[in-house]
Amino acid sequence: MGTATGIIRALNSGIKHIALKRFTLRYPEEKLKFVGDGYQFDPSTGVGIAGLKGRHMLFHDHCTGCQLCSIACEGVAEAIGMVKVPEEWKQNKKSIMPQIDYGKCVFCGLCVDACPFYALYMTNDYELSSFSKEGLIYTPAQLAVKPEVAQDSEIQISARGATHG
Amino acid sequence: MIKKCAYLFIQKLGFKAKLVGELAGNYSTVVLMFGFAVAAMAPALVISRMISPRKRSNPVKFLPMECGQVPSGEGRTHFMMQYYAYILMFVVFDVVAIFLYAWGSTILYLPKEATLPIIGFLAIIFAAMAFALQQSGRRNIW
Amino acid sequence: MSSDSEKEAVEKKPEESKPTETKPPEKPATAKPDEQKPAATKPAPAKKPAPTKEEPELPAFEKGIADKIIEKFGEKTTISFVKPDRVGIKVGRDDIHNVAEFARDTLNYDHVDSVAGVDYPADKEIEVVYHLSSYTDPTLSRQILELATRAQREEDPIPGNDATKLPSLRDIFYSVEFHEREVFEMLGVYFEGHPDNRRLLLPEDWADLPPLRKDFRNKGR
Amino acid sequence: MSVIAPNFKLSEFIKSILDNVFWFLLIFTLIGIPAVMFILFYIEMPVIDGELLTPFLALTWLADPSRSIPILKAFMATDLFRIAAFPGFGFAALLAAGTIFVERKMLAKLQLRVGPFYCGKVEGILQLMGDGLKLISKEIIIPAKADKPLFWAAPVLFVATAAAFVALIPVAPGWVVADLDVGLLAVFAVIGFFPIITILSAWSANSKFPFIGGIRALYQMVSFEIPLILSLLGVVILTGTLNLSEITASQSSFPWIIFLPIGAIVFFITMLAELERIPFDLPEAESEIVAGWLTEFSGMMYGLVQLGTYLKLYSFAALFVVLFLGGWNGPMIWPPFPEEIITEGIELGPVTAQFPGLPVFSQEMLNGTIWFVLKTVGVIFFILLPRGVFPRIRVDMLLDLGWKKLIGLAFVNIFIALGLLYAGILGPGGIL
Amino acid sequence: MSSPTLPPGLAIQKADERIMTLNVGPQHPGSGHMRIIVQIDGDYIVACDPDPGYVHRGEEKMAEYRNYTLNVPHLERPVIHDSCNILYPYVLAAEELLGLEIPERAKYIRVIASELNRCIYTQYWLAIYGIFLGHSTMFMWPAGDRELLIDLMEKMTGARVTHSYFIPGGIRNDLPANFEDVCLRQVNYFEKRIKEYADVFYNNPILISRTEKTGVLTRENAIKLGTTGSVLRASGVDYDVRKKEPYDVYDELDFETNVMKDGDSYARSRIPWLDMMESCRIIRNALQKMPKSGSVRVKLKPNPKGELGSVYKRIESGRGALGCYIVSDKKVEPYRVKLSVPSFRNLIALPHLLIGEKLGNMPSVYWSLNYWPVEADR
Repeated sequence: MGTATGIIRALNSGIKHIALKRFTLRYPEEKLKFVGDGYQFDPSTGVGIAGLKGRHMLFHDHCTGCQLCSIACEGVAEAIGMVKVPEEWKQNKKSIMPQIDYGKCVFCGLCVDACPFYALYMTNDYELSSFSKEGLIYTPAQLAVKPEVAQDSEIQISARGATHG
Repeated sequence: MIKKCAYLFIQKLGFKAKLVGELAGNYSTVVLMFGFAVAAMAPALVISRMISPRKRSNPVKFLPMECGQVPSGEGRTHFMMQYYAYILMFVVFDVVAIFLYAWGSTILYLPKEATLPIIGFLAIIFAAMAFALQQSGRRNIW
Repeated sequence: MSSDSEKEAVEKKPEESKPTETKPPEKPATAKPDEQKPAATKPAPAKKPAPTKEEPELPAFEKGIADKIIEKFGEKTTISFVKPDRVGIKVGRDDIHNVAEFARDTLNYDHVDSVAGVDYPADKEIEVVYHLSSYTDPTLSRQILELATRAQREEDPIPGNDATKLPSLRDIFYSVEFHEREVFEMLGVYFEGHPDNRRLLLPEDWADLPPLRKDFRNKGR
Repeated sequence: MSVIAPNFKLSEFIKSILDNVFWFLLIFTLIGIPAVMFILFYIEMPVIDGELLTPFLALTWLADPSRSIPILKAFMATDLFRIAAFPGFGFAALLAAGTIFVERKMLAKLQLRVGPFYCGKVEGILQLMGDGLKLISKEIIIPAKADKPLFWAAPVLFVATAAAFVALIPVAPGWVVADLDVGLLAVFAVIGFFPIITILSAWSANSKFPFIGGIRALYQMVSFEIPLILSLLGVVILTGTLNLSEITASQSSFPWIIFLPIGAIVFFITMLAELERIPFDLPEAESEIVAGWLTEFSGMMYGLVQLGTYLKLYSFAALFVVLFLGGWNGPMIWPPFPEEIITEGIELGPVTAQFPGLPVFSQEMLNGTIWFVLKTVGVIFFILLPRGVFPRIRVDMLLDLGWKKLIGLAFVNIFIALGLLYAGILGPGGIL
Repeated sequence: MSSPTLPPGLAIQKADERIMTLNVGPQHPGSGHMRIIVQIDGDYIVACDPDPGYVHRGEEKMAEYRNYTLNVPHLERPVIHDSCNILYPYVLAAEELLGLEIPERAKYIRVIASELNRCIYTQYWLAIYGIFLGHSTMFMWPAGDRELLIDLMEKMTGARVTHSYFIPGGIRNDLPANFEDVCLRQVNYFEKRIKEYADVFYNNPILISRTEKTGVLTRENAIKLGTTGSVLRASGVDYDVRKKEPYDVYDELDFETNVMKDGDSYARSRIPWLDMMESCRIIRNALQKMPKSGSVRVKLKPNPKGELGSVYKRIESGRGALGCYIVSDKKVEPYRVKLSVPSFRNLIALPHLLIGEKLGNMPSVYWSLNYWPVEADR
């Protein structure tokens, strides 16, 4: 009898779930909303600010070409290389800035931690796929562009189950 | 002659076969259904064979599945599961089960006393089955 | 391993432990220019905890464990450190079997957490560290006993067929079986008495040096 | 780009399709049409609506749609229509396709997923077609040492056997492909073929995992065939016939499941096992023996086996309906036809369309079909549901269940039927 | 096969010809990234030889070339579903070697992240356990409900699986605003969801009859083989590092360890499920006791050098006690990093459990060991 009860309970539980809400994020149409503008690091306090570790953003007017991000990355992914930039910046005498290869980057954010001048951020943009390996290499000019992201879906919990809205 | 044969053939295919008995005609429809499915499904394989790519360059592709390893040993081997006894039991009791149908389908026309031998027969079956099940439980002898 | 110093002295005055373990003259000069890691100075001896804190404040329970081992085996073993919940013992390769048996039977350590091999090219030795722990004895549940022993190291190793050998502890602690196989393939230490000294993680056709030796170089590093 | 994987070029794919279409059309027009004309010329054509059907007339329906109606009517009266379309293959394949879709969506709902969604705009309704296209355009790989004729034949035979099973199912009064006097025994005969095909294909693949899967299929058959047969004996005892149509007709007042619930439960469980559905899908247990006896099938061969499986699922569900749920019996819900539709046709804009099927399809038949389909879909739902809530069982548990529990229950069912008969509740002289 | 003199079928088979060798894995739905060579006699397994190493990446060797901070992103790779926990002992050991004392708030956040990660890992494990038993719903439900916690981890750390969150000196970033409320809401719902697994899975009579009394590991054997985690606790040994040797703030939190006596597959699969409920309790408790503000990371000077010596630290991960042994030689890089991973320690039990079992029990017994092949290979 215990067996029969168990089987009936299992069937009952299965049928009950047919009425629950679907818990699927239909990705290209819905995008999950993240906290803040992305992972940032405050060198003065030594603590990061929570956010998604997506693709980087480089502030050219802060970057001094000190290569600390590149050195940090050398131990992790070797994704950051320093390249010459055409512009002249007074804080950046050598005119070199990081160029990031997202084919290698592991999005750990240690380069952001390493930057002492608040020049390298991470943004909420994670759609970086490309048809060629070259397309994954982001030059300093590309990194300076703030990405447009439309992410608004959030987990909503109600009596009829959780859903992505 | 040719005309006659073709006529018969088409009659078989399409129209009620008048030349064959009604009963055989009924059975023939089962066979026809079988043949129809074969005739309808074989083209699926043929079309698939025609439009799908065929690359025969890599012989490894045609090895039997062995989870990414090079196959070791034959696929067709002497392989015996420890439940062999059940197969022997099946051979016997399947016939018995069908035999019961001969009794069951005519029970409405039989006198009630005719059931008693069957009950006795079932009792013998139960005894035999219990013995066989007990033997089949002895996995080490199989 | 002939360490003649007093166990007590070693513990309390860690600077003395230096000469006991490895050959003192070699150490300063070991750093070859091409070696990325210079000769391991002292693997296990933890001078820091003892001297910085007050000396008499060695954790009593752990010290008791260490004392028991020293009492039994005397000069054959050395205490490399005593820290809260951790005791480090150094044993020669001939005595490791007996010490492990003692640890199991008398001290109630019943399994091995991990077996780590450490390569010391400057000492021409490979250290194998057994981390013993106990499930059955509630007083030992926090404790880890590190049994360290050293095997001779060969420059051109032929794993299994050279002098880099140690007695296996599998007959004492069954749980070292896979760990010792790993140490064998990663460092080339052959465990005598181990029933199954085969490759475990590396590919079957691995023909290079054992990869965790210091002279095996990662590409580009 | 990978070196090994060939580059897929859409243009080449389309070209290969167009090539085949071209050759088909060429051969058909040069050989096929003359051959048809030739055959039609030598054949004595039947008389339809008082008019002799000549080859010319038979082909004029291409030009004149109104002429096609008598031909269609004639066609619908033939066995070929029954085999290919209505109670036979087409109907069953349609229901099977619907089953696949319902299974995927229902399982997705149960598992809080979405299921097929994008193909066909409306909740992925065309997903099955997409899958079919994918399967048909995939390469068929046959293991090098396989027994090729058997290996090729297995999927086709599987579908054909399932189709033969479909042929035995009465859908509506008089609408059955093969109305056999020993229909139930024929069903057992056909069911017995499936494990043989499984074992043959498993043996022919010359690979270990299919082999084990085939052996397991054999054991599954061995342990569940006898309870399956015995569980239906109760119905036979009470009706006194083996003809499925007569069994259905005997349930006009009440279905047998009311009197023989134990038999129905045993038959349902054995049905799941014969279908290799989830609690009993040992021959295809993917976590143990990769995909069981399907491991070496690829492309359309796999697709055919799946089609056969779902045809089989429909047939078993229909058999359950026929034996225990009263088949086509049910209150009349189909609206009666106005006389003029049958006699005069319907005015649809400028033309008068005479509904071709109506003289063939009667109201009873359509009503019966509706009830039959509704009940079958209900049973199919309960066949699909265990897949969501039960794990797979083991071979020894399976044998235990089949040989010790289900056979015992089947005998209990027989004795219940005997008791009902001899107590005079049912049978001649009873309330029946 | 038959000898030529005898007609086929009458050839006398040698006894060992009954035995078939099956390579289960690495490309098998019922193995992870490893191969289990099993020999079966009919339905029974007579020999079993696990062959891990297909995803061996030399993490220990790689760790010798990077400094204590830069080791973080790649040391978490072996178990990306449990990446906080596999970093935990490394970070604890590195902090002891570097002489760091981390802030109180960071300890609590570490505990929360670690427990969330344990649930994420266990859900993944449970999903695969479900599919190994042919229970597709039990694959989809945990995989979906896991999303609730992954969402929390994403808010917390900025990454879905490879968090790189713990670092010598504390944690990378503070919690986002109103994280506590969201966390409490989702964890409560998560706990409600996992309790619903009982009807369909854990109390399902078919599952119970299938996994009970299979692959029994006795208490003596569990101790002798040095197993750990849920395998050990399912065999009746009450040993949880969180209780026995509390690290960070586990000694201040209120929770219990789950122990079962049977030592069979069912007990081994039930323990992680019960552990998840305890994890939810720990998370709620930690959220309550956590200091509401304060620093979460001590500033580290660039390229810190470790003290001379060695440290062995262990924690309780989703699979069992996870130890990290670091030898330092006063350099920027550690001299030797050894991860003592629970999967590797539990693997030794696999042949002991499988021999004599039926082939149909292989996936359930194998996966009930809470084994993660990538972690064992490192």
